[in-house]
Amino acid sequence: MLLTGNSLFIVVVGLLLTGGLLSFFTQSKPKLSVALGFTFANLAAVSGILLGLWVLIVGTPVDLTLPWAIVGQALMFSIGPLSAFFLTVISLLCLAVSVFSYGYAAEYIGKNNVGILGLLYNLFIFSMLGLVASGSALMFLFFWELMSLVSYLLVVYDHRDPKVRRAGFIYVVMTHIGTLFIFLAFFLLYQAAGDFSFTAFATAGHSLPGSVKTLIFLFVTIGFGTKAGIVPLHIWLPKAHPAAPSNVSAIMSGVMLKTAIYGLVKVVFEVLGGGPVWWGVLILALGTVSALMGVMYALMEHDIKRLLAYHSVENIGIILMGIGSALIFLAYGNKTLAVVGLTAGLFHVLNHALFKGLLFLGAGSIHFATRTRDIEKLGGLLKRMPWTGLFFLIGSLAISALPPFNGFVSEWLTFQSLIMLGSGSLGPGFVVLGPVAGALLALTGALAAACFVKAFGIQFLAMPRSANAENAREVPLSMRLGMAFLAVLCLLFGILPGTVISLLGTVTESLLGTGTASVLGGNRWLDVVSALGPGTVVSPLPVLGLIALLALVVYLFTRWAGKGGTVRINETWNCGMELTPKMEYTATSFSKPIRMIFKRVFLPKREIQTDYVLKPYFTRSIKYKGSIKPVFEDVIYRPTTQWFIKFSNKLRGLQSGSIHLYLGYIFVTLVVLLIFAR
Amino acid sequence: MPLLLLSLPPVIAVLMLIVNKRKIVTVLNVLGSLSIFVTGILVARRVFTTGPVQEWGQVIYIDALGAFIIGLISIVGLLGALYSISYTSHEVDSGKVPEGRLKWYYFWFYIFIFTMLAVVMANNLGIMWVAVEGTTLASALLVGYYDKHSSLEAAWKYIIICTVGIIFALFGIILLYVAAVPILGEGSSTLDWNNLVRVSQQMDPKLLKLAFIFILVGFGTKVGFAPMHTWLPDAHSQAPSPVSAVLSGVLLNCALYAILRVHLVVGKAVGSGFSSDLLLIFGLLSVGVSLPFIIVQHDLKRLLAYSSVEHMGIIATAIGIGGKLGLYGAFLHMLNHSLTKSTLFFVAGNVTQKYHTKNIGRIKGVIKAMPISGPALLLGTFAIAGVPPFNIFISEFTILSSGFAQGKYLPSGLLLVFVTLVFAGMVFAMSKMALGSPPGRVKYGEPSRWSAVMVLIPLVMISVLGIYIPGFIDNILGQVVAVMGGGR
Amino acid sequence: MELANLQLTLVTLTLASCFLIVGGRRLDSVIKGAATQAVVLAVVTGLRGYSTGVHEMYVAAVLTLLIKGGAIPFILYKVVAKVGSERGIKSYVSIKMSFVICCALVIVAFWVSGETLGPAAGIAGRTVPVAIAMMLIGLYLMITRKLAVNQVVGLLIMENGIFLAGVGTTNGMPAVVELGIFLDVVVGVLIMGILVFRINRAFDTINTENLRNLRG
Amino acid sequence: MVQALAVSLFKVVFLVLLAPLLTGIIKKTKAFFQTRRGPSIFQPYLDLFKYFQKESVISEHTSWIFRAAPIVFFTTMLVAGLLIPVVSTAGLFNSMGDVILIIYLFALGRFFLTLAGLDAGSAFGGMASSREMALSSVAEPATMLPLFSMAVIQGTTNLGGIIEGVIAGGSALLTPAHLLSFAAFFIVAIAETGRIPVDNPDTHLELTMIHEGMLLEYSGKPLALMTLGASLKQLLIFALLANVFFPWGIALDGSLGAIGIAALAFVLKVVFLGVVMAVIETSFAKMRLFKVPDLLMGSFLLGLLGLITKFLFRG
Repeated sequence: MLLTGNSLFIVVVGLLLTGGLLSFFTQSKPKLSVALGFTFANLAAVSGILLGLWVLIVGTPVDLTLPWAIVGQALMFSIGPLSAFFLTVISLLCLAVSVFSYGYAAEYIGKNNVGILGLLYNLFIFSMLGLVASGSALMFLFFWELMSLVSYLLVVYDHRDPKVRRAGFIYVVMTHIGTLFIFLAFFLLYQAAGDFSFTAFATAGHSLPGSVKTLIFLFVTIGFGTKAGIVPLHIWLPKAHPAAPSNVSAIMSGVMLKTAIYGLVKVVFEVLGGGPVWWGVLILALGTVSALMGVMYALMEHDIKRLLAYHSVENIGIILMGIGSALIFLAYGNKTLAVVGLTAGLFHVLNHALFKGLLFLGAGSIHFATRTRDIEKLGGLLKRMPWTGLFFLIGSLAISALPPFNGFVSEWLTFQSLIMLGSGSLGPGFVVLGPVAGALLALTGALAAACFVKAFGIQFLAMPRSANAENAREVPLSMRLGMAFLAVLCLLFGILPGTVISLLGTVTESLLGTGTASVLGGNRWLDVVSALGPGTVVSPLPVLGLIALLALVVYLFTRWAGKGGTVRINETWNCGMELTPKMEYTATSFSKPIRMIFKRVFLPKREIQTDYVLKPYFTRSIKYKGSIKPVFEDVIYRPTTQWFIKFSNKLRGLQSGSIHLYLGYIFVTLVVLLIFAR
Repeated sequence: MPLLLLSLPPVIAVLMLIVNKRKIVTVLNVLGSLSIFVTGILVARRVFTTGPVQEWGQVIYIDALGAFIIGLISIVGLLGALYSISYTSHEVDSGKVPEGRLKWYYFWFYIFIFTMLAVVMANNLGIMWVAVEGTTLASALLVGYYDKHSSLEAAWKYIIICTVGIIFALFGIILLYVAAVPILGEGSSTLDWNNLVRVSQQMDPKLLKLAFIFILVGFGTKVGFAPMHTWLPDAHSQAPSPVSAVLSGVLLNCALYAILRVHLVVGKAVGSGFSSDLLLIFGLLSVGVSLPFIIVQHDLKRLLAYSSVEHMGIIATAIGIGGKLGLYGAFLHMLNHSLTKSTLFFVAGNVTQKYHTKNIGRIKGVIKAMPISGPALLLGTFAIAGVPPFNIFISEFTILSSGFAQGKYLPSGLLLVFVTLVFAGMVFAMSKMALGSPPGRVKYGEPSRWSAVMVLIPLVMISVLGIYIPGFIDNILGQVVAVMGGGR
Repeated sequence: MELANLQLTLVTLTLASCFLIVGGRRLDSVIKGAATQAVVLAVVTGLRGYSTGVHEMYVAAVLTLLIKGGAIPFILYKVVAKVGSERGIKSYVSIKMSFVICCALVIVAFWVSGETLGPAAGIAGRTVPVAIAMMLIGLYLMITRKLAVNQVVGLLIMENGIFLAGVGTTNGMPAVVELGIFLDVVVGVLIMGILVFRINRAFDTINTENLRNLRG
Repeated sequence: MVQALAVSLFKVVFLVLLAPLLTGIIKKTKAFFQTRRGPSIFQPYLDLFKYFQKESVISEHTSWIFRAAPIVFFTTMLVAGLLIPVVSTAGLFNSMGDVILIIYLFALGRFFLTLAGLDAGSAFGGMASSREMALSSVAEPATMLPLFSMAVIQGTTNLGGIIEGVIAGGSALLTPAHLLSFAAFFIVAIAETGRIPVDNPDTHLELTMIHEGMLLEYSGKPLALMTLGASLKQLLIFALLANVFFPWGIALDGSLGAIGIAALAFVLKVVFLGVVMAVIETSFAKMRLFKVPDLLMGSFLLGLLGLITKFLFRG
């Protein structure tokens, strides 16, 4: 074959590097730079999709070793099914985002150096693809760190804002601390394997003593958990994602976080081959907590990008719930059931990439059109930006896991695997644990829906709340195309989940030894089944068909029946007063009931300042200030850093400037050493 | 050839005093540094291709280890000398330093290079000691070059502390001599390293232990091992930036080289555990002590100086960890640190010349103000903090993997934690300077085109070395490791 | 035998001269003490040369006499004279206390080195502890004395200690090395002198306590 | 196939026709207990007919969401109705989805309903949407847990499967787990159908309303769809309550006689539930909004207790 996997991979990498460099060197002509940078990224993304699908369908891994070695370590890429799946996901999203970026980058022309943006953007994709394609831990860490570095630089791309700088700093430091744990895990594996290649790791990993395995497991959980943003390691996420340009946030949130999932799955399933039951329970618990906390904090946000970032925390939690239950089943040796959980998790990886990407692009479009990310200043955008509105709505429905969109299918599978925990006769505790986790997932889903009713409703419906929103215009075609692509995929994978699930078969086959045939119904393309019991099926496409058909019937019936049907446009009833945008319900007020219900979690604070003309009847002005307590920052992070800085400041006293003291140090050292040597 | 290498710097230094015009000084500097570079590389190449070189009787002895350091001196010396051109002329033009002092700058610079070369090439440990002391004396005046309060203070501390240290080292060498005399007899050849290392197993281990302690404390002061490192941030921050680069980049390595020479002798006699463990302890202590100073640092160049303490600590730890891979990593790290630190000191030079301050809090938006130094500052910081695609990542990775592979969890783990926290400190400070909007008083542009180019050269080198280690470097490091007893 | 005894006496005298320096209350007396020590050291060196028959030692003795006993004290006097005002020593620790501490240091030195060389080491066995003691005392002086010149003197004591070790334990260091060391000492003191001048010019004092601006 | 299709079509029509009646019966019962005469039980039909004759006034601020919402809301309820076994487990569409899909179809309808509430820009709609979303969110785990509990016992989330399992289980059914789950779901049903003490379906008083607030801007045919949809939803939730926990009488095949009996049984069960609901509505006062979550929490705890007893009694 002319186009082998190897050459395709080289093409992908080559395109990305060329695109980045071309974009960088044409920075004096911004338009050209943008065109070059994103065109190459697009081509690379297309090739990446081809490559990923090729491996997934043909099933033969792509192996590529670089012609030079570093420190005796062969530098190799190895794209197995798991890598291929993530590669496809990354490429898919990057394709949409790159199309979107043609128009979006125009926002930065004249303001910032778009050549740098093009360079970093391509490098970013390159680092992620390289990461999932890595065949050895050295390569993995190399690309992992490169990815962190590049994404940091992208986060601080708009660095004139001090908040952005701070966000970038917190991000890069937390990531780095997470990386520390990954290093530890890999070094422990290296000690056993004597080599850094993942194949050697897998050989050695399966036969490690339990305590070392557990240590490695905990290290990767913390390490990858930091990147994935599991609670309480998530605090960088809502700071960093909003700071980056929106196309980058889409990629960061949509796929960069997933590289952590990739690493976790790779190490826990492929290298360690699963472990004791409590591993799975831990992952499940972390997932549940992250999902809930993520969505709750998301509800309290009215910065659209921060809101979306918190939803990433939530969705990572959902992914982990699937993976956690798979781990539990694996621990009990039930691979058939484990497949369901793993499929659920991995499918959600894809789905989250699509709809979160879509939503971030939507947020980017809104910012592009209105210059604000504060949803309290928006409103009425659906009329002004109908396409963006439609796409955002689709994204909102998908992320709320509503049928017939893709989010529903993966969440359905997650529900199934959780219920199976209860009925799979895994021991009495799981009878309670499984359904309760399921119920909490339901709560998460419902809160997510509430959050997106807020996000969509406040931004797109009713009247604009500011002049910026009033004057918004629909975004350029390229941006709409990028969003449309993702929106279509959200629907497509929602109604034809079989396509994805059958592709995932190769992946589960390689990780668990069992394909996903059991998750596919009899009608291969129509159904998703769980291994739970007979008839536990969902068939999204027929459901959609039914909805469409009945909707048409209902529509026609309403048109036909009755005398009424004339429509008169009039003002909104407002107790007889003229309605102004100031009277509209705001995002803050929308989320207030939830804030009050969960006040133990949020610890809301409010200050009301009233300025009276005549106390206590006539007020001149009322100032309302509400906030919720950032618990994790206040309890964990701030005290730790403050202690550390205090400690460092104290230690600085050692270098007091006195030469006599310095000589004293030498004196003491010498005396101590002399005594030591005696 | 080695003799030529050794005689070139003093000749150039003296010539510097003779000429008077700035242009001629510059030309002489370029020619001189290039010739030293070429000769140095040729000497090193000869060693690597044909084995250890002895010349002038037994006075000069260069093996792979020495050749490696000679290579470092050549490269960093060249970079420093070339960067000095734009740096010093800017200082003269802006009236900070009278033009007459320029030739003294170069005089001491080349004397400094000479003393360092002498350290490496001397076979006789006594002569090596003299040369090490010579480096202190030569560079002390470079540290005090600005004749400001702070630079005088730094120079004074530098010379006093290092001299005190070095006296201990001398005592250690005498003890070594005492131990060697019963076997080798009296005479100057007794202190020749190649003789000592040959008979090391027959020497009195107790005496050797004592000797090593004195030498470790003595030369360790010069290396910047905590807690004897106190002179280092002062000196490095007060010296002119090119000199800081040479101080950090090679002088510390030269001092470490001196310790390693003795380490090799002592290690064979006492069993490698003793001296390796001491190196490990001092290495980790240095990394740990530098950490808080990096976290809460207000001075750009002091920050870099503490980072040097940290990196010398890493190298020492790596040697202490040992093993083929550990030693390989150690010397790779030596190379990487020299290049990266040079980049950063050059950047710091440019930045201070632009912003007229070293205070981190007063420097902002370098990326916007300086098209090359700005990104270089950011990238260099990540490089020095061990992030790919830069070279230090590779060497730190190698060192740590060696540590874990040998089951030395505690030191390796500690090292990893320290390095991670240092990363936070470095990035915090550097991003504060690099990002944001520059203050209005700062005009766009580099101090000069030349100074920008001089930042780019090492930056490119560290980037390339981060993804590709050429075969010859691999070969060189293999030979160095062999000298260090790590096997091939 | 008598020669050996004489040597031992002189070695002890070298150590004693340290206390002369520690006890000095004025800078010039401190410098005088240093010069005295150098003279004693020169005599020791000469005697060693005589007893071992190594003639290079005579050269060393002469050099010691000329440089450490003559040139360096002269430079230091000049510095003190130029710098002017501060003649009294300034110390963190009182002189009485210093005596006590230095005695303790001598004991430490003997304790630490006693076993290493063994009882059979003869004259070497006596000089090494003395050398270590001198190094410690010199360092102690540098730590406690505030004036720059006084610190240089502390440094000199340390160097003398080393020198004594070299002379006492071996039959003289190799000549090249010896010369190198002398050269270093001279250049070192010269450079320190230059720096003391500059410091005095810049700070109006040679009290190193004021050199505390570089910290953290 | 054809038979199954026929059963399903019959079911839809049956449900749509029955839904307003249930509402009417509840109103009438309430009136009885309040010693009023109250409207006829067929009043809801008349109301719907009336709405169909009126023109509809639409706010100038609204978007297409406002117009689409009634259709989406009503359609999702219809589809949910098709998926729920009401008279027979042999409906054509029963196997197209399970209980999770049904709950999420409700959620889809609610999503559009609440969006429509926000669309006109009035504060009433916004407030109602906000409350609806908050309460339904809290209700969600309480809804799911009893259903999951049943699913765990019967080993499937398919409603037909659960129902058949329960029938096959016979007398062994009355376990504490089952009853506790039923109790939990009953409380949820109160909240989901918008009844006192959670919501007051009869008021348009701004400060207390939830569901009605969202419909405030609707008139004419869209209002008819919304009202009918709400009635349908109420019926469906009763159907879940009746058929999942007490499925006796339901037809296990598509035969005409069985379906006839099943339809009768269903009507009886639902009317009984309606009367009980009416009794509850008249005997309680409406709760303060922020007390409702406590009620739902109680429901959740009941469900949890059910699970735990299942785990205890399993031996």
